[in-house]
Amino acid sequence: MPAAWGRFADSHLMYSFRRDTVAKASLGILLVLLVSSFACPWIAPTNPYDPASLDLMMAQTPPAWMEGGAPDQLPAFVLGADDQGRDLLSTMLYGMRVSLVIGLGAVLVQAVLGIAIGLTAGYLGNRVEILLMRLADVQLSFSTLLVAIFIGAMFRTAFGVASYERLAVPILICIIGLAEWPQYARTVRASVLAEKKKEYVEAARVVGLPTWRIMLRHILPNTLSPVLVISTVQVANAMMTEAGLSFLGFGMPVTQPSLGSLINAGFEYLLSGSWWITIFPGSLLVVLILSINLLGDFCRDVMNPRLYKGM
Amino acid sequence: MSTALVSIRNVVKHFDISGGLLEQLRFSGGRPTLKRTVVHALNNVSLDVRQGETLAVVGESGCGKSTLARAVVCLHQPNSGEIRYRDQRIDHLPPAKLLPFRTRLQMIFQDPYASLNPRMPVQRILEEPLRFHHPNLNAAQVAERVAAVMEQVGVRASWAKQYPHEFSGGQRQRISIARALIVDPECIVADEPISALDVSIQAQILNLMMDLQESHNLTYLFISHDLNVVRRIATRVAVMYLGSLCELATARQLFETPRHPYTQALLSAIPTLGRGRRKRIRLTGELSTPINLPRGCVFHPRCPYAYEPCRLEVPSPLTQPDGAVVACHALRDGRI
Amino acid sequence: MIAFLIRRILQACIVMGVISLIGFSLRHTIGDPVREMYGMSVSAEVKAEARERLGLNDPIYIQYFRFLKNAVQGDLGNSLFYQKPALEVILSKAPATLELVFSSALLITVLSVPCGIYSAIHPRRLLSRMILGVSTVGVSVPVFFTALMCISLFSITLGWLPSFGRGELTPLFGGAWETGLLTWSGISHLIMPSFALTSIMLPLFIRLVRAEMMEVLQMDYVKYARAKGLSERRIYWVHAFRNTLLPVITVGGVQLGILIAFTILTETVFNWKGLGGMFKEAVDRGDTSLLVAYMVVVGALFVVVNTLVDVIYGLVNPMVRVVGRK
Amino acid sequence: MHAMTTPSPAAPLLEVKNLEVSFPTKTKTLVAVRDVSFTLHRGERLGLVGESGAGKSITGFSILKLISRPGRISGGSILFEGRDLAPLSEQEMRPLRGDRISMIFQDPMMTLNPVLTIGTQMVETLQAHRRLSRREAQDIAIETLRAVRIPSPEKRMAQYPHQFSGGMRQRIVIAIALLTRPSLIIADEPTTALDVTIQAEILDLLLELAEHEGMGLLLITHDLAVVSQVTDRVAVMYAGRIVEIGPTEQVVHAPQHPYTQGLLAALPQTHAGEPGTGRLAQIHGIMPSLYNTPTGCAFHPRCPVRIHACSEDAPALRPCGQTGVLAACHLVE
Amino acid sequence: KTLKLAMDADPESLDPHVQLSGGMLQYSHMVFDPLVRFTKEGGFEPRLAEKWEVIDPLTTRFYLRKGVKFHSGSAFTAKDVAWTLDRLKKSDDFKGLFEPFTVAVAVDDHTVDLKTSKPYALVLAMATYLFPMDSAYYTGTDDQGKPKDAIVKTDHSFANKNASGTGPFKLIKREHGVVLELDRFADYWDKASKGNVSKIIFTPIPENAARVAALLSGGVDWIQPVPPQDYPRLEKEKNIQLVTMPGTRIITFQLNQKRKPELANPKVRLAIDYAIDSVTMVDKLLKGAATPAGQQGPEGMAGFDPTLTPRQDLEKAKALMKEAGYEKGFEATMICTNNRYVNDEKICEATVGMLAKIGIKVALTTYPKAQYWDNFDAQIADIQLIGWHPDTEDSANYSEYLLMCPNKETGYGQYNSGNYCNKALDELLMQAAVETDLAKRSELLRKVERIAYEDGAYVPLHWQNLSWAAKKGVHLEPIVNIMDFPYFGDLVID
Ligand SMILES: Nc1ncnc2c1ncn2[C@@H]1O[C@H](COP(=O)(O)OP(=O)(O)OP(=O)(O)O)[C@@H](O)[C@H]1O
Ligand SMILES: Nc1ncnc2c1ncn2[C@@H]1O[C@H](COP(=O)(O)OP(=O)(O)OP(=O)(O)O)[C@@H](O)[C@H]1O
Ligand SMILES: [Mg+2]
Ligand SMILES: [Mg+2]
Repeated sequence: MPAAWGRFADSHLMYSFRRDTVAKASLGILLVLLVSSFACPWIAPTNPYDPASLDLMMAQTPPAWMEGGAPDQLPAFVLGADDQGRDLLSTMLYGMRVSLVIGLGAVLVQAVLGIAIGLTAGYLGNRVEILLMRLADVQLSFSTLLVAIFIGAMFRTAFGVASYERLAVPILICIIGLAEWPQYARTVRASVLAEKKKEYVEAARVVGLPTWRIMLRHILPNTLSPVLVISTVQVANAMMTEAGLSFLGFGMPVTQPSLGSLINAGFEYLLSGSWWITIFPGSLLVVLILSINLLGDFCRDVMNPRLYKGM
Repeated sequence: MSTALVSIRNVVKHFDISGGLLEQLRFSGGRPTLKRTVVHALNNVSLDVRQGETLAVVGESGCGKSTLARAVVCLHQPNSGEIRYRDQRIDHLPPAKLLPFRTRLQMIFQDPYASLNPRMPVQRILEEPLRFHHPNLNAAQVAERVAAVMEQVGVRASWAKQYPHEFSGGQRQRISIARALIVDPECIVADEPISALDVSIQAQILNLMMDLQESHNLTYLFISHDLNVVRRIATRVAVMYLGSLCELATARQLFETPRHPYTQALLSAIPTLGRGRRKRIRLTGELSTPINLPRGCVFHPRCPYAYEPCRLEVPSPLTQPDGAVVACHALRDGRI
Repeated sequence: MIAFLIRRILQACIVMGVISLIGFSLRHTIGDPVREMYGMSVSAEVKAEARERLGLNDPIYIQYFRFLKNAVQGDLGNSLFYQKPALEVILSKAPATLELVFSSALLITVLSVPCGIYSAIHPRRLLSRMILGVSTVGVSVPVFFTALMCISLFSITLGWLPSFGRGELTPLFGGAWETGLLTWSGISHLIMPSFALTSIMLPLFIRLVRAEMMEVLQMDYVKYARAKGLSERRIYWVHAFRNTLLPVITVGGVQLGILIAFTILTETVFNWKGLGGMFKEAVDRGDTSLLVAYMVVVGALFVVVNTLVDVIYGLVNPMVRVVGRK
Repeated sequence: MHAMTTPSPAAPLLEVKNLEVSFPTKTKTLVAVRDVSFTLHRGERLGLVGESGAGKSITGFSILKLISRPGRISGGSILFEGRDLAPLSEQEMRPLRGDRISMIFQDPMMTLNPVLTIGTQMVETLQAHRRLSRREAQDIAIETLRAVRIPSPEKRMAQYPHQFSGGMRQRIVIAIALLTRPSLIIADEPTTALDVTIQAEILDLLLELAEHEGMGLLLITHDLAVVSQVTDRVAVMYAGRIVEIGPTEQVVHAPQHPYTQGLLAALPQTHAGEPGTGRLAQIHGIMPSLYNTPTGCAFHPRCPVRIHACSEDAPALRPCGQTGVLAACHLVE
Repeated sequence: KTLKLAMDADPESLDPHVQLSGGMLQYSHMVFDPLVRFTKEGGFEPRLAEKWEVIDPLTTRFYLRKGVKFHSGSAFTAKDVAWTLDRLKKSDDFKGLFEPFTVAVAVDDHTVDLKTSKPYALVLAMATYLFPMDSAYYTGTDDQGKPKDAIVKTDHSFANKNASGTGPFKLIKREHGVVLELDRFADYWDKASKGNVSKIIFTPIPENAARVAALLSGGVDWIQPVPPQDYPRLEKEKNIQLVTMPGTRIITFQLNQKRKPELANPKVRLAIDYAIDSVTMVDKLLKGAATPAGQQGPEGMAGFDPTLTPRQDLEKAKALMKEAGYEKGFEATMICTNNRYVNDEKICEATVGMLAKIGIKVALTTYPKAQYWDNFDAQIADIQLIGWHPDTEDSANYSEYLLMCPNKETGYGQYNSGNYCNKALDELLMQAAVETDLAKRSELLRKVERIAYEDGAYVPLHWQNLSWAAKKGVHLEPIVNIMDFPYFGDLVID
């Protein structure tokens, strides 16, 4: 392991990373955000997902330093409260956790599906390939939102109301995962097609290795770097999609707002002066996505500038 | 020929590159037709590789050398014809039945940069075939064997943890050879193993291959386009043109008295050191592609001796009195 | 060429068939149109009767075959709310969306090509870094956020641009196409929506153009062009750019389809009366026939766009010449 | 153009002096070409041979100042028709490129722009250097195509590179090089990507045209046999330096430097006698990477006859007797 | 003067009988005229009927205005009224409302008798829904050979595309969902009206923020409804006037006693009512854009009981829970719409919080309205949100749909997903239905409200306010009313 680490530390990626301030800064910010979001039960002043903690009387309390703020209750309400009287800071932290879990989870689902399909299509070729790639085309021509609406409605019916709240996160993960796998499938297929031509694959076949083993052990590891690169973008996309779904009323349950739904909920207050309800979570989401995107751009620039989704 | 290790009999290999049904759709004269685009990579090739020899296959780019090599190691299934290994037909065997032959027939590839999996350290690259074919070996035995083979090909055993990109082209080619050797094969198909290397390295690899042939009693099917190399290493030489066999003879016969017009042209074109060159045979006429094969003899559009039968009829390989096999109408009819 | 088109049409049919099948089998999950068609206090029987009349009670496959039969005759069903054929509704809304999408596509092209090329030629300059940085920020802000911020700034605070609708329209082709592109009012209405829509795709394209351009600039033929003593202008714009275009076109085709999908959010915020807004409305009302028709039409549009892309690709790339992209 | 000195007939066409090309990279500066000097006279054909990575192409490109970033000419001078090109700017180089000096690249598949017709690619070259109408330029192009034996050139002008075979493409590249009647052609491995039969044709053509037009030819290749057939003089490069330079005949038949000797010995055709017998003579080891060239003579770790001095200081090119050959080896007298 | 108008939706059709909805009625008041209409105060104002009298318990006679012209040019007569009633009784949406009516008899050209099958208290109220249509114009077949008077919801029909009424505005252009353009009708009979709007351009803008932005940026002159969260902003704006008015739409939760045994216990239901603080909710979530409710009908409606005030007492709620034996609380499910009522989702969210305080853990799911009602009918959750606006503008209507024992045959209790069933309450309502003495009737309805209140039959939350906002200079105030049918014919713009 140390050897592998050493190799990694010596790699081109790490070298470029050390010289790139933007990448370092984004990674730093991202790490801070990640840690604070996953540590939210310990660091957040309140638990906003506990309905009993809602206090409507505190609704729309401005940030502590503003007139009308609640400096006496610090650390709660530092950044004010949302329309339901939840401490905004805590809600943002919890919301960011939900957003991140959805983003990462959805990407995992996408990646697994997309890689499996892309790998099969690319390696087996012929009919299988045509079929699978047509499927991806069809899927691409729907928008994610459309797919999400369909699947979301189906899930809700299938699981009933009682468990929906509990299952909302996994369901959204599935929805976004199912809606965006073609990006992966296409990318993986493209690199499988490139790898397949290389002679080490033929060498493996000459050894007599079975197809699945060649696919998984030889080709797959060599297609992972593009997967890694698009994954960053896809995480950001998945979080945006979740925000978009919330905007249309298909997102997380209101009692467990994600960053996206928090923004949407606050939007209506933007014109009325309670700007903090949307601007704080909005900025947090932008910063989060931006840092992921910047890291993704960095990886892409270093590893393979020609990787673009859908290629 | 009882000594034949690998017999290639009337092998035909076509690649259909026309794609899906929809892509084949054409309109001719207003009616929809399905048109297939077929690459005729091998047309009726017959060869025997004899035990212990080095059979070289030469020819220009795209003439089907690699396809032949791949057909022999069952990477391609021929459209017709058969491949036999020690008189056992292997070309249509299912993968499981083929396994025993995989250890006897191995292959070395052209591109030293693409033929090693960049994500595996040398150790794993070499272990994998061994463990796969001999699952009952224990770790120590495997390690020992790997070390031994690395030694044989001249790669330091201490480099086993390195990844391929840390090696030079020549060293990678050695590792490639080691991977083929590790299952202890009888016959190695080498597809242009040295054409990507520098002259000084070429010599090293060629020498290594010759050494190994002696020590392991290997048989080589050696694919190359470099006639100078072939002249050095080959026992017998087969010359191919556009998927067809033109001439098959011992190296000496071939280089001293080339009989097929194409062989003659090829030999005259080899650059030699120094000004004094033999007279070049100028080939004229359009190059054909394996997609639109000319009728009759595939070489006739460029052949200086072409006459009527060449345009109509595919020449069949005829064994000459001295054992060489030549497929040429003009030669058969005594015109050359 | 004919064969190519027929191939594409067949392909479109398959795609649309699959889409309609999926849409159809899922449509009951979207909602019940009858609910929205009647007042709350209308009795349950009346509604049940209406469902029966509309054939909503038949098994899905019967409904689907009915749909297919009609679809073959060019009838994608009636929009329950617009009280006319769904196709007609879509055709009447399509110009708005197409104008929006194409003006965004134009904007994307006009902006991404010079930006991408500039940052490819001078990767280290400050301006290139700024272009990339700003575009990454752009893609990190949700569309609806961008859109509302724009409205709040340019319409409400500054009062420069109108916040909703398409403005004054001029009928073209005997009224079949109402365009907003011919009047200042129409164009001023178009500015913000197309900007919002552009903001999501532009960064991708800038990076795409840049990466491809950088790749092409490494190619031998660019070096060769230099060796021939050609001017920089000719090298960049004729030799490098033409080759950059190929992958950009390929990706662009797919992305254009995605752009159509993104109109849902943009049109909603700007009350732009096009397909996206219509889609959202149809979802709200459970207008299932319209939804299925929408999906079929968008699927067809996707195929059409891709076909066009292939044709253009063929024009740019002599090696293809309409045999299909690989 | 105004700055062009009238070429005095005595001055050599090209005189490269102590050329050094370096690539500043992340950790350190890589010197790809070091202290390279040679001259090329009008109508003379000079070969530049060596292994992959020896710096042949870099030397060739630096004459046109076409070294890709971050590489740059970090020393020495390149006198072309008496004028030093090294300090010239891009702007000043452009009139020379493709006009006075033409270049032929290695891979004809990659050199021609796939999306432009060959007509366009020829006409643009002419128009970049001559005030010509399209028509006139086309006529010249067609003539030149005919000269390189492309059948029915009028029709071919409208075709795209992929519609030609490899050999034809290389002829077109040669035709483009000849369009402006340059006084120097740099051919970087013009035949490596081609089949032997085609290679022979292309070499014949190149030789014939160069002789006919009286142009200087710098032929870069790794194939000694090719060099020996085409060139008057040859320079052998190893790890960024010229280790031996002299009349081809001499170098091929009586190599002075141990590297040249080893290289020649390693050629399969050298002992043309008995086929299928015996091992080839081989040079052990590989050429060092330019990141860590050994001290002293770069060849010394592989050299069979090295002496102590070899690892200490780098030998300069020294004449070997009256043969006209210069070799950089401590052992050469 | 031109009025640029934006609402959340445009009328579903141009045929006033196609659908019974607020939008359609608003439209009807622009292009058509009713026989009588409500005044701001809740009284009746003559329109096409100049006066009326009750001839016998089953007959009311209307004397029609003379010299009234339809937009098509034909004269308005009693025949049109009879024809319209006939048509109403064929309309799926209206036939329920007009059930009590049997026929309209044209006595002469300008006199018409409306007959009911039993004595009916709401004849005049129903007359506000009677917008006489141009019988001549709508008779015959159109160019597709279809009868012009057909009422078609989902397909082409003449009446869906064309309109001829007697109203102040004449249809110029309509693009469904995009724009509706109306011009002042030159021959409008009401010369007394000060209305000076010569043209209305009506754009539907469904998105709240977009609608407000359109007003703020000057793109439109009038918007309705106004989202409560933007009240402060609009009030601050000097050039804009905001008018709100208590509405008649009650928002309630129904507690399903069949699904959830705990909810069958009146103590639990009352505890829930006590726990939900609708006053704070209205204050914070709706910015006061609603009136907290303790009963179904708002003040001004028959049966209003001022003593039934909203209940809020957390301690009491806890005590009740304890009494009922649920000190530890229980789990329950809840569904809500998320785009049907003003801030519906937020209200439910807040409710979840409030119920958590008495130990009831609520799992909340929200649906867009298109998917909601099926789930509502299927009673998939224990607590379900419903808002109700009586089409008859009469308070008995609330109970008939929301509180009476569900009965498939009669259709009573159609939206009673709480399955509250109280025979006594049903009995009172049946009596009220045939009681024509308004005072007595009001007393009966008051009793109904009290029973429901004491039983905790449902949880009343609030009546949604109606809201309109317009530019200064548009005299908004005089023409708006609690039914939300602004009388644009009378609108004056400076
Ligand atoms: N998998 C394949 N699909 C389609 N065509 C193929 C395939 N493999 C080879 N071909 C075609 O078959 C012909 C023979 O190819 P092959 O690789 O055998 O030639 P070769 O003699 O090895 O050439 P080279 O010297 O360039 O390696 C070529 O025209 C090639 O394009
Ligand atoms: N852009 C570059 N950046 C860094 N190093 C470079 C670059 N281009 C060339 N080099 C280095 O310069 C050295 C000489 O390269 P050059 O291309 O001249 O070799 P060559 O002799 O032409 O080899 P070949 O026969 O492979 O073409 C190589 O070792 C290479 O690593
Ligand atoms: Mg090959
Ligand atoms: Mg080179």
